[in-house]
Amino acid sequence: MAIIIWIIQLILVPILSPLFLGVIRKIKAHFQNRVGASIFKPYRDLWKLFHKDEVISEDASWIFRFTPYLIFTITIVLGASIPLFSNLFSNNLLSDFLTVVYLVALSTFFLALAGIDVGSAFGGFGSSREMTLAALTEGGFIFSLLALSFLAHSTNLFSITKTISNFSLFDFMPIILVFISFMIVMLCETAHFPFDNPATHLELTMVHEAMILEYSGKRLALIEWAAANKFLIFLSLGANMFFPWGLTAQADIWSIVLALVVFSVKILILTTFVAILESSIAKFRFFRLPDLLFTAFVLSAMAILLIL
Amino acid sequence: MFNLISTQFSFFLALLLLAIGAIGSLIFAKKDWLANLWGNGLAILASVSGLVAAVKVLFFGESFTYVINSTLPNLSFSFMVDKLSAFFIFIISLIALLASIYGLSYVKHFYKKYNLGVLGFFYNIFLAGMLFVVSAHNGFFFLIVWEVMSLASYFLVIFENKEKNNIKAGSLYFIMTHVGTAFIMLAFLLLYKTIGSLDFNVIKENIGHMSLLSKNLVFIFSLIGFGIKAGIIPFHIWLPSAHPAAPTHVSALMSGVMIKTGIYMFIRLFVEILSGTELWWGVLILIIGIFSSLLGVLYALTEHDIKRLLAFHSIENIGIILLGVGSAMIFLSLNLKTMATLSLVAALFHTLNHATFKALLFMGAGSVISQTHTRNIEEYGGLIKFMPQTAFYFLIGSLAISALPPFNGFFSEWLTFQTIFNGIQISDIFIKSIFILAAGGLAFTGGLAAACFVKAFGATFLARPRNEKVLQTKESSFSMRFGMGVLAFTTLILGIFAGVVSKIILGVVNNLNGFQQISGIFSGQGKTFELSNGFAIVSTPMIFLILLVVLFLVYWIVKILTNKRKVKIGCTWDCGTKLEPRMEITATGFARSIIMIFKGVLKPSKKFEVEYQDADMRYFTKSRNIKLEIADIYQVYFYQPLYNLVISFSSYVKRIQNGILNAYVAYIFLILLILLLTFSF
Amino acid sequence: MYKLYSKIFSTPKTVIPVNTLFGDENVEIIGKKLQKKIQKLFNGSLAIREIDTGSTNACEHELTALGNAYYDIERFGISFVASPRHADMLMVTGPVSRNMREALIKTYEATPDPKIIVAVGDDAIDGGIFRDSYAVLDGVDKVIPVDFKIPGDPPSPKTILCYLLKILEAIEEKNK
Amino acid sequence: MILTLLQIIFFLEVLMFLTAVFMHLVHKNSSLILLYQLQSLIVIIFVFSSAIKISSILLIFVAILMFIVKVIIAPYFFNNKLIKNNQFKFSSSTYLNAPLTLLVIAALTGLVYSHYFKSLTILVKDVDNLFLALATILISIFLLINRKGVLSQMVGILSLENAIVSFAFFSGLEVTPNMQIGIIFDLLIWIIIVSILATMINEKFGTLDSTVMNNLREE
Repeated sequence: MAIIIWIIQLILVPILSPLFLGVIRKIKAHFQNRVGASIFKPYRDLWKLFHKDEVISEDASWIFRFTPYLIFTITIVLGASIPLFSNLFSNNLLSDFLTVVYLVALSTFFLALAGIDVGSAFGGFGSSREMTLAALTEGGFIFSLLALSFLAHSTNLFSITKTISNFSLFDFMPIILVFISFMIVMLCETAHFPFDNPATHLELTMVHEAMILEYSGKRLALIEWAAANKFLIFLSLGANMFFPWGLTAQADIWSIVLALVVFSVKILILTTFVAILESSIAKFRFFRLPDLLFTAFVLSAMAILLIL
Repeated sequence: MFNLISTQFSFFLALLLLAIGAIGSLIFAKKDWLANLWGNGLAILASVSGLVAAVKVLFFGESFTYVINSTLPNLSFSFMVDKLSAFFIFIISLIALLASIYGLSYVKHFYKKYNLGVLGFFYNIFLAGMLFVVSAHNGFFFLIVWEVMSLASYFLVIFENKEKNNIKAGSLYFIMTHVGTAFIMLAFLLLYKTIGSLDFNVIKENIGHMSLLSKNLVFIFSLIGFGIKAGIIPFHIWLPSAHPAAPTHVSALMSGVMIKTGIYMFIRLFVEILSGTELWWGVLILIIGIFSSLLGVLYALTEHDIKRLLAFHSIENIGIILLGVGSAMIFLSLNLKTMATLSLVAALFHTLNHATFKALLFMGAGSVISQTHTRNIEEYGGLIKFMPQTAFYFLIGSLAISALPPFNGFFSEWLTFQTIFNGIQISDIFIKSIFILAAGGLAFTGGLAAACFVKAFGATFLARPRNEKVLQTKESSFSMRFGMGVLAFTTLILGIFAGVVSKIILGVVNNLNGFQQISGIFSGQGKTFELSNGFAIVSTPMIFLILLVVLFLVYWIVKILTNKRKVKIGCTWDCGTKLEPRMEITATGFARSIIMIFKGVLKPSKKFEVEYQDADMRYFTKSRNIKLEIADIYQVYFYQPLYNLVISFSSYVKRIQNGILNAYVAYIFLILLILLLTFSF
Repeated sequence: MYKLYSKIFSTPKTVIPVNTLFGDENVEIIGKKLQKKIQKLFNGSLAIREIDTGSTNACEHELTALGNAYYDIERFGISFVASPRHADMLMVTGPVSRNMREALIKTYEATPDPKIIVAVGDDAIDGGIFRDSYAVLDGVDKVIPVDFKIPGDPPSPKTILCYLLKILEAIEEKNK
Repeated sequence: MILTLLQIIFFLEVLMFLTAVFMHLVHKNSSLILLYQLQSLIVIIFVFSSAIKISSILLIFVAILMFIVKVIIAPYFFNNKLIKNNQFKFSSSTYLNAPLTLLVIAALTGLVYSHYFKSLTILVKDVDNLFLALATILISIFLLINRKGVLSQMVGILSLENAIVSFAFFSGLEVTPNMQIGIIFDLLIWIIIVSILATMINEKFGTLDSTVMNNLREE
């Protein structure tokens, strides 16, 4: 039975992530009174991109060719090592929150290098902005997960979900602070409003998109898929770490199905929240973002002081 | 054969070989290649025997003490190589071995220009000095050897004396190290005055009846003295100018290993000898650590001279090591021995890691400079197509330094994070907030270091060459690549088998005199590394393995899925404009956004100069240039006023020299009378 | 914020062209057929990159109108993308002016195969009102191979939708 | 009235003290050298008496050697080498006029005899010899400060050396032969060098007055 859970855990993130991307676009379309593409369009996009040829610039080195595979692998590994629908494997070796943070940093590092590699002005700009934001979010990211690990006296994500799930509602106050700071960090890492507009065509405003302007064909598919995976990973981190009810401990069929349903409901709520946010506020000017990121850091630092 | 030769023999063999190497290279100074071969060859042999000695002490625990007492009253050439000094001997010999291999061919581009005998001589003396410094066990002998090391490194810094700013950097370095040595002397004299002997063991025994005031004074003096050598923030101004001036394999040694002697003495003196540490000592070192790491990485971001950038990163990593040492001292003063052991293990592990990846990065930078003959990152670009292997090793170095998973930087930063998390759980609110600041500092340092090395690697190796000099570059020679290859491999091995290495370092820490019976902090059965209080578990080999396996799988699945697809080589898409090299991102452009964010600290300044065709008609400009600068606040607010003070005081004192002979004799007479009077009371 | 939401939810969905209301069934039908076509050929997602080679911006207005709430080509799986690398179809507008010629060629080479080149508007087809002027190269086919043309100066969004369908049918015959 | 040995030594010590005082007052350099000869004679007698006391032949030989160097060679150098053939125009000008120098000398001796130095009494019982020797040391240093002429400063240093030997003798430090030989040898070299120095100064500056060298000071 555990093998089934293990397989589901491995493939859940790559399978579901394009779906939630489609859901976000659908909700945003409805906000713009448009019908919008079907929620399965991202799957078709990936399928089409996998069946297209590639044009790679002659200035690109092996890093440009190798990065999509590495980034996709990291998202798969991360997907398998964070609590999604069951916290059965508590001794998972990869689910220490610092490992998660630094694996995300590794994927950003290589994406930024690939952005610079082709030598276009937009790629360089995109990488510079991406690395600036990544550098500033790391403080908030580590501190928000650190606050939770102090609550649970362990840095293992699975055991955090276990301990927080049987918390009484009263000492939830610091967790709300941490949740706000984690939301800010999540929005920044997955390149959503107010940090970066994923659907922009104006190259000068792009942060994440600018780095992948040069990719085409199967490499572009991998990068798009990895971005979707990363979005789902952060959503599930946000959902399962702060509202950890509904994670099964048993290994029978029904409880798995139930857990999956609860998981997708929680993720849907978060995606609607992100979509609403994207349709209601404007993108911030680049030099106002550090203040937002420092507030995230200070919020979680205060939460730690409250918790300990 | 291995346990045939005793550690004592191999250690002194190393020193002997270095001495022979030094003298030999002077003798063969006439013929360049022979001097080079002799100097570096002997250094290689010496470091091999040094490695043997270190390994024997670390694994088989045969530490030895050896005393030759001399005629002078309290100078005794006493060596004591316990596990801590063996650990540092291991680092020194490892990096010296690879630096000498690298130096064999790097030095070729000095052939006609400079005297290689001198380089070989001072290089070997420098290595011998460092080996002595970590094994000396008598204050007086330590000072002599410390001086030898500083002087040798001074001469190495001003080796390329054709450029005048090397000389300037050398003199600044000379003054700063000797100010440091003065403070160290003060500390030792104070120790001698209260305890009566300069031998470290004697001092260690009866440190008890040292008054608190003198202990604090010793702490302050040695903090300043060794801090200058380690390059902590307020005293770091010599480091970014001195390290780049030296030839690369020497600057790799200097910033990889020499500043670690400061750390060695911090641990030896504060943790072991002055065993009753005060709380505020640890807090002070922690705060210095935070400032050094954050400001170090910020200044590194503003640099676009590749070796200065790496030198600033040494300051940053020293800051991280000091975080470990500072938290260890805080735990010691609250006598939480287990946490102190963990933080010391973190500090020592990061020392080892920093030595390896910093030397690797300097060697990479050196081979780039030896090909392009300039240190300015803006004039590189696209080097990965001309020097693929150097680029690959530099990439591994930058991954390791920005603490990214499969490499060794990650584990030591993970360990330092664990110690700071332990610190946060202390009840006292003041210390907890300091530790939270430290954790915040370390988190931001990690992020900014990654940004800085994307800039350094991207601007140097990727995209198109930004000037034609790059087109003639070719891959560096075999021994340079071999040196870098071995170092890159060690960073990977240290990263993967971090559990095993940390157990050895635990043995080193337990060997210190306050830590004999502490064990069970963490259990690392080779694969996983788990803190005994169950707080955190990580297994570095698993990360590497899983990443590799999944990467392989993904590659093959995608290959099968899309094998019918062709890959066409086109030119970079840039909205259809004609793309010249000037349009790609440069190092200054990359870091400009971060500099603007931290402009309060860095105080960037921008000056426009516009030159018009003719005076009255202001429309057509002939040339327009922008000067971007970073204000060096230390120079302006700390060193310049100090300098003016000293100058004004000395000009006041100068009036004594009025030229009259008799006046001088009168001064002597007065002093004699005063002395007679004072001592007759 | 509240006013924005109330305005969004109060405006009736009818703005979106329900076939019966305006009798634009051919738009809808064309839309449905188009969707099936795209479904089969590009598996439901067609990325268009629009290139303005000196056009009078009339065709651009029509193409942007395709994306608004009334026509909303998104629902049929068509989307405009930022870079030719991500595109399947290049829609070229405007009589190729002299200094846009090189940019057009570079964009053509930057688009990965299989790609479709569509000349939108009379200017793009044969230079339109600007034909034979010194600054203009009279039409896109003089510079890059054009697969399909959409006449009209400028063609209305509905005609563009209709022609897109014809284009995809033609491709279908070719593929069989 | 047989004078006991102690009284003779005390009398010689007073004589030495007086020579040091008169060095300040005398104007002609030749008399200055004469006073120096007298002083070194006294010191040789001291060394001779200690030689007899500890009856080491070597010390006697050293005393003779001292006699040769100090009483014969040194004055020979000064007299005919410097004064005669170079016709030095000696100026024995001093910074302080005679009464003031005497006042300073009195102050110095007063200082030595004041309570500050009573801790010296632990050294030896006949303390006044010791004080006198100390006073001669201070006075001969003062001679160096006071005199402008280079030659008189040289004699000042020689008398300082004599005073130190006498102080050592009186403070009970046994006068070991090899130390004395060392001193003598050093003195010999010193005299040769100083005389060469004096001649060079004379050629360069024309006079032996040390004030002329004030402008050597670099700005």
